[in-house]
Amino acid sequence: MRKLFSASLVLALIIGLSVVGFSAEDTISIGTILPRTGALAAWGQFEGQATDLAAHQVNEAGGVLGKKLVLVHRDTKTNPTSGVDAANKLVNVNEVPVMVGANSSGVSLAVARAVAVPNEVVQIAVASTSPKLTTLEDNDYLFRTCPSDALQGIVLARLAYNDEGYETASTIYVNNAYGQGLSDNFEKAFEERGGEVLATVPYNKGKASYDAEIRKAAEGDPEVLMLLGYPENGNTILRKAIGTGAFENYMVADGMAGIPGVIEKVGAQYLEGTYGTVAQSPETKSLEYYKKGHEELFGFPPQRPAFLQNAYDAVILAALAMERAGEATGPAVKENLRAVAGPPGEEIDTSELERGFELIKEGKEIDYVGAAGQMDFDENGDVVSPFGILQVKDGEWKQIKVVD
Amino acid sequence: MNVSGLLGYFATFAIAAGAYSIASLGLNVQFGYTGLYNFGIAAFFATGAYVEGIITGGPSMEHLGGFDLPVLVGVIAAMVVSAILAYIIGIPTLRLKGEFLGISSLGIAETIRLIITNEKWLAGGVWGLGDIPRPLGNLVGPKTYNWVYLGLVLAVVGIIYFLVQKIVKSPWGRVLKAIREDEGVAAAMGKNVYKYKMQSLILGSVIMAVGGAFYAHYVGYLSPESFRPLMGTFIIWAMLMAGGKGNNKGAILGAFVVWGVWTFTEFFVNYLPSGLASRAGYINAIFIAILFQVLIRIRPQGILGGE
Amino acid sequence: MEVREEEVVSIIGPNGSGKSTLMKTIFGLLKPMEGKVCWNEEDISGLKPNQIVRKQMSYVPQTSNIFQSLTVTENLNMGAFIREDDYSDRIREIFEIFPQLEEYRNQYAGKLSGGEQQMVAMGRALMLEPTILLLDEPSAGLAPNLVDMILERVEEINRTGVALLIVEQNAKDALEISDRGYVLAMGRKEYEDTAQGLLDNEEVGELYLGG
Amino acid sequence: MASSLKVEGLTKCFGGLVALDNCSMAVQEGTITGLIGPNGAGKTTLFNVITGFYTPEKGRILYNGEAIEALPPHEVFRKGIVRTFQVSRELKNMTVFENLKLVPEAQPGEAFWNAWFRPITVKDHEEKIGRRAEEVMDYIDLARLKDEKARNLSGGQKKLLELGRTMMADPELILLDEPGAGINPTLMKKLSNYIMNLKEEQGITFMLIEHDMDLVMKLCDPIVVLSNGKKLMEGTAAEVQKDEEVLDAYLGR
Amino acid sequence: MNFVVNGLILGSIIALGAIGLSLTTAILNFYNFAHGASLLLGAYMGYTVLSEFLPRLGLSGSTFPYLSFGWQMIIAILGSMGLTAVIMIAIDRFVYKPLRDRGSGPLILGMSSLFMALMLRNLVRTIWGPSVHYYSNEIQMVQEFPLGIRMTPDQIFIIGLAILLVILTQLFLKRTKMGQAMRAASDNIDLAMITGIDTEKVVIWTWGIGTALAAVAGVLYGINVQLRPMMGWYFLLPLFAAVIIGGEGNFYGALAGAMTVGIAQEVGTPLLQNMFDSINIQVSMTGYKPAIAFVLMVIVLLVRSYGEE
Repeated sequence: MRKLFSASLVLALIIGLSVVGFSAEDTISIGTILPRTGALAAWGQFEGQATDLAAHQVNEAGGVLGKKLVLVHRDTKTNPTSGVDAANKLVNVNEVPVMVGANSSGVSLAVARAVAVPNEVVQIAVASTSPKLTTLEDNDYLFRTCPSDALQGIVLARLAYNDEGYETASTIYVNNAYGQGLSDNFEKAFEERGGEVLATVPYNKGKASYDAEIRKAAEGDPEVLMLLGYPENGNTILRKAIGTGAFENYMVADGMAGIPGVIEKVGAQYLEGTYGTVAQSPETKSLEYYKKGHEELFGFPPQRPAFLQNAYDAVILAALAMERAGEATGPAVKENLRAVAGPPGEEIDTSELERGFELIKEGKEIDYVGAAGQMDFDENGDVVSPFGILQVKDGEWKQIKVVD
Repeated sequence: MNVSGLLGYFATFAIAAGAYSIASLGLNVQFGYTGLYNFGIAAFFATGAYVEGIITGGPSMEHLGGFDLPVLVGVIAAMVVSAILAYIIGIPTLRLKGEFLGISSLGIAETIRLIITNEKWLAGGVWGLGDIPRPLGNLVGPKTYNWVYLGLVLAVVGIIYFLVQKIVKSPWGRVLKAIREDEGVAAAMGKNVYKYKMQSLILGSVIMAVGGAFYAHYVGYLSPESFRPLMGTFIIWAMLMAGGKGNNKGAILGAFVVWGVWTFTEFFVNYLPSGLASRAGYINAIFIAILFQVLIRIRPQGILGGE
Repeated sequence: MEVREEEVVSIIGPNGSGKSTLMKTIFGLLKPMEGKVCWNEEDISGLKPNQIVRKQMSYVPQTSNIFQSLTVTENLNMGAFIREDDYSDRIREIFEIFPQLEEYRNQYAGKLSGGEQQMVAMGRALMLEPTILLLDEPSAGLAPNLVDMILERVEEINRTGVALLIVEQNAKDALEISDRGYVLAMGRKEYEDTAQGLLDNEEVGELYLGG
Repeated sequence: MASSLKVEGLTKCFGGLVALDNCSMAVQEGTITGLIGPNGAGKTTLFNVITGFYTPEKGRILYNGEAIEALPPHEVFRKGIVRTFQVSRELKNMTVFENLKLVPEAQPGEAFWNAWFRPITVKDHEEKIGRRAEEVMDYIDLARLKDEKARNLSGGQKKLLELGRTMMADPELILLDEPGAGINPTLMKKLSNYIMNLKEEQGITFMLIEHDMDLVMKLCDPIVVLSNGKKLMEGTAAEVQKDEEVLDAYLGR
Repeated sequence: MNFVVNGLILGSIIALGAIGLSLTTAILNFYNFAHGASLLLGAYMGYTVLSEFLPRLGLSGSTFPYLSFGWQMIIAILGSMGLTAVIMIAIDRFVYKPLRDRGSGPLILGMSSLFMALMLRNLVRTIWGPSVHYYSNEIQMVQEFPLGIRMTPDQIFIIGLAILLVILTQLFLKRTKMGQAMRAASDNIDLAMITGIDTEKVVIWTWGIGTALAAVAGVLYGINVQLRPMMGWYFLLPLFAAVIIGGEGNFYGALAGAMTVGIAQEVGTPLLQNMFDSINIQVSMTGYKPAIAFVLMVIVLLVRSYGEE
């Protein structure tokens, strides 16, 4: 055993020594734990860019506490085991006070319980919309910059029942925390309003066919099919569902709405008029500045309508909180996050970050208005965000309105 | 970066490697000593983790359990459930060619994953199972806690190593080895081959479940995602083959080495060109697969060699 | 030990004396530790079976010597696997030697009786028109009347100009159709004589039963 | 004398080949019954059927009046019937010592829990078995190879190890499949003495397949001749040697 | 009724894979756990031909009447068969053959192939990315046929092509010398060697045909549903179930097994659902479709294991 132990120790040292160059004295590190590979890789890589942009803009505005803000990226592989390990590396090796991520609720919860909370490191989830994050006993170390699914379910129900006048609906949802949560919340809200949900059908990723699911959802001829999933299988289900001709209307949630590939792959002609919801702010100044900055830094506009700016906001909020705390430690950031994120104080958007830092230095309060919304954290560390309603028009996702 | 930070990471690294090395020891009983092919380690690992989570977790309205019972009770329950599972899978396959156990165990792993994904009342389904306590967590502050838990895990690894070592060196283990070498001879020498294979399958699976149970406390939150074939089965095979099948020290060493390689290569993600960086996880898996192919070609006996 | 053109040579000897091993070694299934196998003065030891077949040698092993799940005709086709030319005449010739087989040409070989299977095996081996045919215990496990018939066929084959090397337990019958014979015991050649000479040799009988 | 092993109308086929054809024979208690016959006569098949490796299509096997044809190999062993294999099947990656210690029946240490909960009993028993194994190794001349892996033994040594295993077993009936093949004459002599001694002193019954007729003629009484899956005749060495039918079966006369 | 039709479609795809798996199992004497990866590679090779090679040659855009693709798809299928076969043969030469030559048992080879499957899957992810692809952006409308059958023209094409290939394969195995040699080798490889059959050549042919059929199965699945990196893995159990139910090395067995698995998966879930509903047990069966193949297989194994003693 002793031999084993020392062998492992040597191994650990090798690992450690290989991680050089991240913690020079004049920098402050923030970690990101985003899914670079695995099921949600399609989001993770773009969220990573959004955080890079945020760090870039913070540094242009003079940095945090007079130091350069540096991001350390780690891959969760969309998998809790790897996510926890990645977070452990960040917390122990890179000693970050704040982690931005993860994307999926499963990984976020595991990281919060196993790493962030016990190590007193602030974790700001960017796309974990499960209501479970609200109720987790987290000693207030877990925040998120995206709204809970509980809200989106209501928005979808309101859109379907009140605005479009559908009285019957069925859902097909991806069988994970995201899909099931949305479906449950939609069902509840839709029936409260007087509508009837005929069937709620879960689908598993990557099955040989989805005909059975579609057939089940079509029973009773619902007026609208709610497809609550991700493009990877959702596209296929949409195509199949359209092929059967069993449904007149389709609606999608933020897993698919606004994502360009969806229209391309399913076919614009079939989707014309389809609604989608997406957590989105009204056109804030921050959003414009973020889009502009994205074009400048990477040469192309943001690739997703949702969650990228949430990741972006998370980094900036962390930076502001550190500035206000005067030190880069987890407990200090936790104490100051709400203060910089919400009222009272002067509203600051990302184009005026420099001024924001100055105000903090002067001891004045600020209220950050992010690219993804107001970003006012409640007592659970959640934000309430408005939702954008999108519709496919002329083969493109068009935002038709924003609801609170 | 400083030494204490590195050591801090080392603690968490070693906890994960420790949990995996328990599973690797279990596989060693089945494959290393008896020659049984279990391609469904994830099933037993997941069973252990979930049962532990249900038994020791805080009360919950959303799924079965949250009985808030002591860790030991959870571990024992995990062992019992996985033993039953192993028994069920053993009945149709252990009298037949070895491949059938392999294929069937692969099937049971997928089925277990379907159950924990679909049955919300049982294990939270896709919501996962949260609120798994940290054993001995109230004794020390959070900063030193990892070391305490590491100690606990290593102690368990030690105990299991000792117990397994004891039993494979006993006449019982001798029968297993005889079965591994030549079933016909073992039968001709009066050994009930089916019974011993079943005992070995169950013992190994029970050990895997213990590994799963300690993994559950390590992550604190369980979701079906953790028990995909790569992280639940392949990696453990690679560990045993790297360390040396039929060698319990090898099983443990292999777990640390492979887990080390796995996490170590991840540090390089930041140096990769951004196009490839987003695919690094896949390249990592390819690397594990190639490592395995090279191992069975050039050093089938593993680092330490078998008995 | 040698076999000349167009002759029939039997190898007899008690169980375990190495007869089958010798066959397998000649045909490249086992590697000799020492010594050589020569064919037409060419060293063929170390060649693979499918190379040896090209030297116009054929071999009928003692057990599992037909493809059970193939029809009789397909078995014969397999025998001619390396032939590129049209071998339908040869199939007809084989059916002339083994008329029973023609009846069963589209039957699965595994469904035939033991004697018929043996014929299929020999027919298959003859498809290549070999100059030498190695037969390992062609009569093993067959009823006595079938044994006679099989050995008759062997003689007939020999008349078509094929040299034969037969390993046989059934020593008397085998020697009766042979030109010469060898007696093996404990892996060594003990006697070598003309067939008749061996048949008359008292000691050979003793060798079997240990005196 | 009570009939120890009785085979009645045994039939076993492999595909189109009939290996055993309505074969009946008996082995009397306390004899060394030799089993001879040409290749393919069904001798080894008979062993495999008796020891439970094959299930016969037809027929019964009675051991001390009890039907054993449906028992699996390990239960046949427990009835006191032990066998060796024609081609030695040593446990390659285990030492000679381990190969031998494996054999004895009802070892407390072979029960799953005992290694943990009754280590002293197990240890005592191991020592006992160990001593026995040392004796056997001395006898078969393998003592100096005690800790050698069985794969590294020579062909003859493997054969001896097979024999050694049966000595470890405390059997009533031993089935030896060509014990003499590949063993040098000195050992062969020792082997036959040993078989004689076992028979005389411990009353063990033997059944022996062998091609070395010297050995068979010297040891066996009676000798059973198998041909084409059937018993051809049974008699003493002298009777068998004189029998025309037997000579025919061998030489095809 | 429609469940049966869906089962037939799935069954045809499984059948093409299972025939190949059955052949390799019998001739190479090991269970190739990477056979699902042949489907996967086949599907992606077809995709590459269709969306990379052909457009570059300026050959794209046509569609057959009623179908969602044109003659390019035929080229893609042929290309995919060839490319996949070449890759798998190369893997056999460089990975499995050295193991075989060393005398490794079927279990070691099986394990090696299992890790090969892992590697190929991740290779596909690395090259083509993790997300889903389609051959065509057209959506096929379901047509009504007599007897209440509803299916798309593409699906008729799938069943038709599968039947055609099954017949061609059977003709190949029956009528050609190499086909007979393959059957001979799967019957008795030692005897095949003695007879002068170049068994290495047979092995190469076996890989070629087995994986080419699997490649087509992959493309057909891609036409019917989608292309994704996990598809090979999800087909593994149904493939094994089909081969085990049908008996290894048995052409018609594999066919029957595949149809059984395909139809059981499609018909079984609603059937069980009705059963559970009628006795008021609250279970949603749709999630358990993949488990049905597994359960069938275990039942067959159970029957066999009691036959063994």
